Amino acid sequence: MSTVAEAAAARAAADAEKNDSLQPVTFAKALTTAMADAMREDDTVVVFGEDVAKLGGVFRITDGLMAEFGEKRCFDTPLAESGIVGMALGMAMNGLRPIVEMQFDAFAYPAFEQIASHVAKMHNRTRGRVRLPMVIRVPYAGGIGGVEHHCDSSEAYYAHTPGLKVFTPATVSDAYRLLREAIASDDPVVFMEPKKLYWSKDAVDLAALRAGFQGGALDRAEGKAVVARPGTDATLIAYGPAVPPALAAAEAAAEEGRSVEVIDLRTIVPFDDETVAASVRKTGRAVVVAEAQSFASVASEIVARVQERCFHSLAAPVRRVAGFDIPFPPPKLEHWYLPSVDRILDALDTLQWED
Amino acid sequence: MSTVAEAAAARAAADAEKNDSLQPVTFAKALTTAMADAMREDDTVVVFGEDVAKLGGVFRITDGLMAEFGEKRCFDTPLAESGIVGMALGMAMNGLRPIVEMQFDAFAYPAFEQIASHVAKMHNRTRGRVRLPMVIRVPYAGGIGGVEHHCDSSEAYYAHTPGLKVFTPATVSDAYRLLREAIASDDPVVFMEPKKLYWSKDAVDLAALRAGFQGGALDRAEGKAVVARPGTDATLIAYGPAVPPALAAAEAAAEEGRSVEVIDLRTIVPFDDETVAASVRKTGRAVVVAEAQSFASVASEIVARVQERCFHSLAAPVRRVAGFDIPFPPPKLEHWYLPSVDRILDALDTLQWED
Amino acid sequence: MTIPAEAQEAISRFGISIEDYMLPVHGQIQILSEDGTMRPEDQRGSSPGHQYPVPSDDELLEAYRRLVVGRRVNDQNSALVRQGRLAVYPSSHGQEACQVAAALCLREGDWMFPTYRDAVAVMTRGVDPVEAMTLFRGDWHGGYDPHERKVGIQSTPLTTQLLHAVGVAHAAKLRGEDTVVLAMCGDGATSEGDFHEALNFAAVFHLPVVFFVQNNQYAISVPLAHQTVAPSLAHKAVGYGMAGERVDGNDIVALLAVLGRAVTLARAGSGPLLVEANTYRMQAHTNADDATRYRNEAEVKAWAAKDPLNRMRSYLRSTGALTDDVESAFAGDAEDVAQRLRDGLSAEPNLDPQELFLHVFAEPTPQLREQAAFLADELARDEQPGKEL
Amino acid sequence: MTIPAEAQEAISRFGISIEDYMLPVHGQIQILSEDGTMRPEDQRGSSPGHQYPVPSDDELLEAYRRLVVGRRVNDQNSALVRQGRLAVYPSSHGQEACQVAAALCLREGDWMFPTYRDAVAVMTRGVDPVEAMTLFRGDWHGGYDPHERKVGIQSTPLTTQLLHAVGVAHAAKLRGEDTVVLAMCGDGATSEGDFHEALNFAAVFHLPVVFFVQNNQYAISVPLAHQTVAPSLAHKAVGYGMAGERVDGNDIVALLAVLGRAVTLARAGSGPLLVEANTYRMQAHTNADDATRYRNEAEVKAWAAKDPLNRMRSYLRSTGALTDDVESAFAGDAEDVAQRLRDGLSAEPNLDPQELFLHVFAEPTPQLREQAAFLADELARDEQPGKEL
Ligand SMILES: Cc1ncc(C[n+]2csc(CCOP(=O)(O)OP(=O)(O)O)c2C)c(N)n1
Ligand SMILES: Cc1ncc(C[n+]2csc(CCOP(=O)(O)OP(=O)(O)O)c2C)c(N)n1
Ligand SMILES: [Mg+2]
Ligand SMILES: [Mg+2]
Repeated sequence: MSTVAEAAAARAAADAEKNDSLQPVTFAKALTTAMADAMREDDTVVVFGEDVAKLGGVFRITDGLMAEFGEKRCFDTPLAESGIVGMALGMAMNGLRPIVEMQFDAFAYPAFEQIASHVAKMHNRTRGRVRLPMVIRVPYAGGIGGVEHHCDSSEAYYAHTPGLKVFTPATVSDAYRLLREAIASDDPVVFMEPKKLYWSKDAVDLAALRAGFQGGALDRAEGKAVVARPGTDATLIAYGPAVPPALAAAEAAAEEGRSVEVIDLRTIVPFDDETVAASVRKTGRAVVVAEAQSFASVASEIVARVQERCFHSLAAPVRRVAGFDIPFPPPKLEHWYLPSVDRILDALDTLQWED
Repeated sequence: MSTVAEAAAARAAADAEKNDSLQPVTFAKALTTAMADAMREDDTVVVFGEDVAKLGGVFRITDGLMAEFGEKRCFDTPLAESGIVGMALGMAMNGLRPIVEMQFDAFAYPAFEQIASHVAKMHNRTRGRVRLPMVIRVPYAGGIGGVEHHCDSSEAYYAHTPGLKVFTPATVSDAYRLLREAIASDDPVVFMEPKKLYWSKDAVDLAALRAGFQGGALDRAEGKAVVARPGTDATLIAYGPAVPPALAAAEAAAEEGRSVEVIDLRTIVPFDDETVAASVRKTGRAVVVAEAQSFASVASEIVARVQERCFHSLAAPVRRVAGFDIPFPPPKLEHWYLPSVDRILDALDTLQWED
Repeated sequence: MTIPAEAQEAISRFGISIEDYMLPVHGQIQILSEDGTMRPEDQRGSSPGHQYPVPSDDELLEAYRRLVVGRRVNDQNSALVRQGRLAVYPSSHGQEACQVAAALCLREGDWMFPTYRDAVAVMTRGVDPVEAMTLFRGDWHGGYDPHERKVGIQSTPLTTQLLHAVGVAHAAKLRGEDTVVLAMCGDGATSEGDFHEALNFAAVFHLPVVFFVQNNQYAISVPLAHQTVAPSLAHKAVGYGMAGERVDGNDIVALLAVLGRAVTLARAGSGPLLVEANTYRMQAHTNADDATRYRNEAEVKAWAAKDPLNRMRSYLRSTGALTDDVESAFAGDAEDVAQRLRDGLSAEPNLDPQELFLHVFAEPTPQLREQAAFLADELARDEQPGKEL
Repeated sequence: MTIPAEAQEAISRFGISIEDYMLPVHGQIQILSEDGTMRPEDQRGSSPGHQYPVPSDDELLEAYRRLVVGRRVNDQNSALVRQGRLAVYPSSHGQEACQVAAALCLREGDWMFPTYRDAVAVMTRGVDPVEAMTLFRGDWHGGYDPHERKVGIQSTPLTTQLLHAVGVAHAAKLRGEDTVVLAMCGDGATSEGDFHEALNFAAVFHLPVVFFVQNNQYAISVPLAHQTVAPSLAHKAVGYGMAGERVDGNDIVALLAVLGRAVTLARAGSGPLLVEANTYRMQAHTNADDATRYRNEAEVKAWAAKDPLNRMRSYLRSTGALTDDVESAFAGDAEDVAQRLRDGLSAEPNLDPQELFLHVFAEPTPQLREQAAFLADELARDEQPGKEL
């Protein structure tokens, strides 16, 4: 038995080595690798927060960093988010590039003053003399059956605060690319990680992506939305956790004969007006899909921008499929809240089609 | 000399008594009177915060309350905003109706977790068993030459948070009415006071307003926008500090022969869709005027709602005259930032007039 | 020394000087040794002048009954997680003595503000066990009416509830009521800014709040030594002009004595106190956690030897109060509660999506009514046969 | 006692036991009496074993010169407010000894994190006086480059800067530098949550930060007694496993001794320390405040008698170090700075609205470029003659 097992294992290992570049990678792993790669290349990058070192984070996104880089570069802090962010700011002022983890979305709120009054404004307050190359990682949004305070979509608080960049990947390769860009950025980045996507997988060649960074060969993703699925009849504008249902809805619509374009913003700040407006001018119809409660949200902003820029191309008002204006529901009720394929299709149906 | 002076003083005093109801009242005085009246009628109303008791608040809005109601009902706290709001929550749970003052807009941020995770959600979390009749007063916005962190327009943070009501008066009589309603509300209200209006005056009959409250004769202002100036050609939608420039712009536009309607929202949450949509359906053109930075703001929401509801009545895209997406400027540069009459007129000009 | 005169007065009535009252320089109070024997009065760790009245034998027997039920609740809930009946459960296995003492030290009119880990304390105070599980079952955020038993909603945002406790105490004090409020948190939670603000507000307003820190040595994976380098968490009281105390958190006798005294002092007008109980989180943080990543078996074993139930059982056996009959009666009580949990949590809850819009405000706003109607409409269409995609 | 071994080692090298080091049970250190005489060594308030080295006569003369300049800066700026040249000025009149000592206790490579009231400390550290006034003049939020003299931007959100100080110290420590960071705040600021988090982080990471609290008895209108009921603010150190010290904040000799020792200890690896200076805010909170609403003349007068300049002047006069010539030279230095302030703040600044968009990010985003263009366009139209309304 053991000989057979050993032979199989050896074969599997060889396969893995050969096809490493083609193995499915999780979103979580892409994030971990992005940090590890950045830490290898730049020893001013440090990682800290609650439970990030020994435990590797409650989502294991920082798993292995302490083991590889030591306790000086990946360490646990006392349980205090304002302390974590405020200390990171001081470190960023003094030559380091800190990456901090907020354990869950709503647990970043104790740090809100540090984020809004200092992290966002220090560069401006000092007339550009003090740069803050720091990343605040925020696992966010629902879809994982989490209890209250563990599923907030808090991106609007940050996007509304001038001086913060806000990135939110929706794919495994963007998880790697955007996090590398966030770490490399001289501006503070609030990095919003859709936690329901942590365990999503894709066949991504991390080595190639890494090489792209090292050679500077990759285009920047910051401020560049992508057309996640091309189409001609209507545009779905989504980001982060809303991208998968948008894509699924486009797929379902295609079965009905409707060609729907899906745009994944990737970064909310800066915003890619060009890609969004070009799509809507082409299709003449748009639905914004987002998970956050909708009042005064990023979705509101997108609607406002699109109608300001594409008014004369629009055949129908820009619609929103976004969260209700209620606190995020308890686990057993969240499916009624989350933007579903059906709800997106219903919204598409209201776009005053002439057919 | 002294006889002459005394006679004049006596005459002035008599006049004041006679015409008390017609004397110009400041916005500040209306707020103070609203709290005093509520405290007289309901001894569960208490007022506290930083410097509110002995000093009467840095803007003197709570002036005289400690003297009249004693140190148990109006008192100073240690310097800690999360403490103030968190303690108020506990008091509201236990039979009181606390009114707390945040000294300036940006100094409410340390209380953000208490506000977003508890004040906003307690009623919902407890399935309606715990009501929080509390008011968080926030002097906000610019126009007073304040230094950094003293002029933020923070209403979007609250309006985006489900479970909070957000009121913001723009006139002296609304200052009184809305604050009385906020205190009487069983829901938590974030009460945003445009500080540049504190010293504005109007001939308001506070006694009549008070009587209206006591007899329950007044219509509710909550959720009811007002047409601050009627018009037929275009609608300016404004709230709080943006109402005066909107009115001035409408006045200037009238001189050019353009009839501009001005809507003062009064409460952001709840929102008065009816009044706003009725106006825009009538005029076919709209500009939202707000002071806050514009990205993912209340202004964005208004644009989104208006185009969703009035799309087919619109002759032009809904425009925004709102803050730039920058930290609030230093005192000497704020006039370039604040929504000006000219900027509003320019925006009106872009509404694709056929003339 | 600026502790208010009335507080000094109240404290001195207990025969303690203010300096001695305030500085927790002594070690922890332990009354029942780990082997289940009562320590002689002069070997309980108290400083001269401090009196810790030991509860009566009847009270101790009842406390033990609660411990047995509490342990069963913990184990039953952990089992229900494994069976998929609860989404998550932060067990207080090993901390039952703290849980039970927290509930028993209060009067009916007093208030308790618990954390997510304090379900056993919540139930011991009389909240229906199934209602207490609503949060972890995922049916709603909270299941019980806080006003009914005067128990705040179990808080997950750490430390925030301490301020609510302070506010409840403040309102009661302004009305002249003699309510005492027990405000609970963990060792990790003491690092949050709200801890500082709550203790300071309670001290400055001189409120009857007993802050009860269950130091179970870990905040998820982070051991106490990474949380603070203070000599003890009780020492944190000093900076607020407050008394701090340490107690063996696995000794229900000491807990009842120390918390009881703290509540009595607070009710008498001493102002707030801080009590740190040294205990241990025997299981992982929650079922989602893997404790082997950050602590070793030897440590867990060492604490198992200090188990709060065993110790108390030995003692009550030795006094003869705990007979086989009594013991099986207690086991029966525990099984009844476990059965109630199993039954209650196995029944499918009746969840109505319209409730999502009902409690956001006292009355739904027009916007919420619109959104509620939208969802109702969507669901109605879903139910129609032949509905097109 | 869990203070890290290396810290214990560092502290013991100063001949102090850890217990004695940590508990600030003694009163405040005062070296120069209010009448300007040096106190005998055994009457300075220090506990046995603690050594507070007194600066040399030359150093004291230089410190006095800085006091004279600092007082002049305060009075000049208050005058400039009245003349409309500054929008607001929170004067440190009466606190100049704290201001000067804060700057003088640091080396060039060290950092200082000041509040809005610490302009004199900022200037004493070498920042250009006119640049230091940018915030209060309203030209921009900050006027100097924090990296140049290693002085953080003057902070108005209370207490937040303490965490930045901790971060700067942490980064330096990770690199193995021997930087010390002085983190400044007021008595009121000690109540904020960030105070707690900053002290705890500094203690847990064992960082070379000296927290320097200027207890000027008021937070705007709120007296210390409403801020805390702790025996002293220095007692707050205990809860973090940190040493706390009290010093007469109007005694520049004691301040230099206590802060100097604290900086030396921190540099040697003791971990952080907390120093509370007792002083008084002689003027209103700012020009916008009316202090007569909340405090009486008698209190102010009593503190005037403890003025830090008079006391030092008497002493230096008595030793003969301060001759008429030296005194007039110092007055000349002060007048030079005042002149510089008057000149610099009278010149109209050259403000460019386009700068509003320049520093939000390292590079303006497309959105900001669009908004900048909008404003440029608006201004260009304004300037066009005949522009229609
Ligand atoms: C403000 C906040 N930050 C982070 C978390 C995530 N979190 C949940 S429990 C926990 C550890 C708490 O440790 P402790 O206070 O010792 O309580 P214990 O779990 O040991 O009972 C953390 C970090 C949270 N719930 N709230
Ligand atoms: C977070 C925050 N809350 C409130 C304020 C408003 N405020 C400015 S100064 C001040 C009093 C500060 O007192 P203290 O810390 O003693 O410093 P001092 O002014 O006496 O130097 C207050 C309440 C603020 N600046 N920041
Ligand atoms: Mg713990
Ligand atoms: Mg002060």
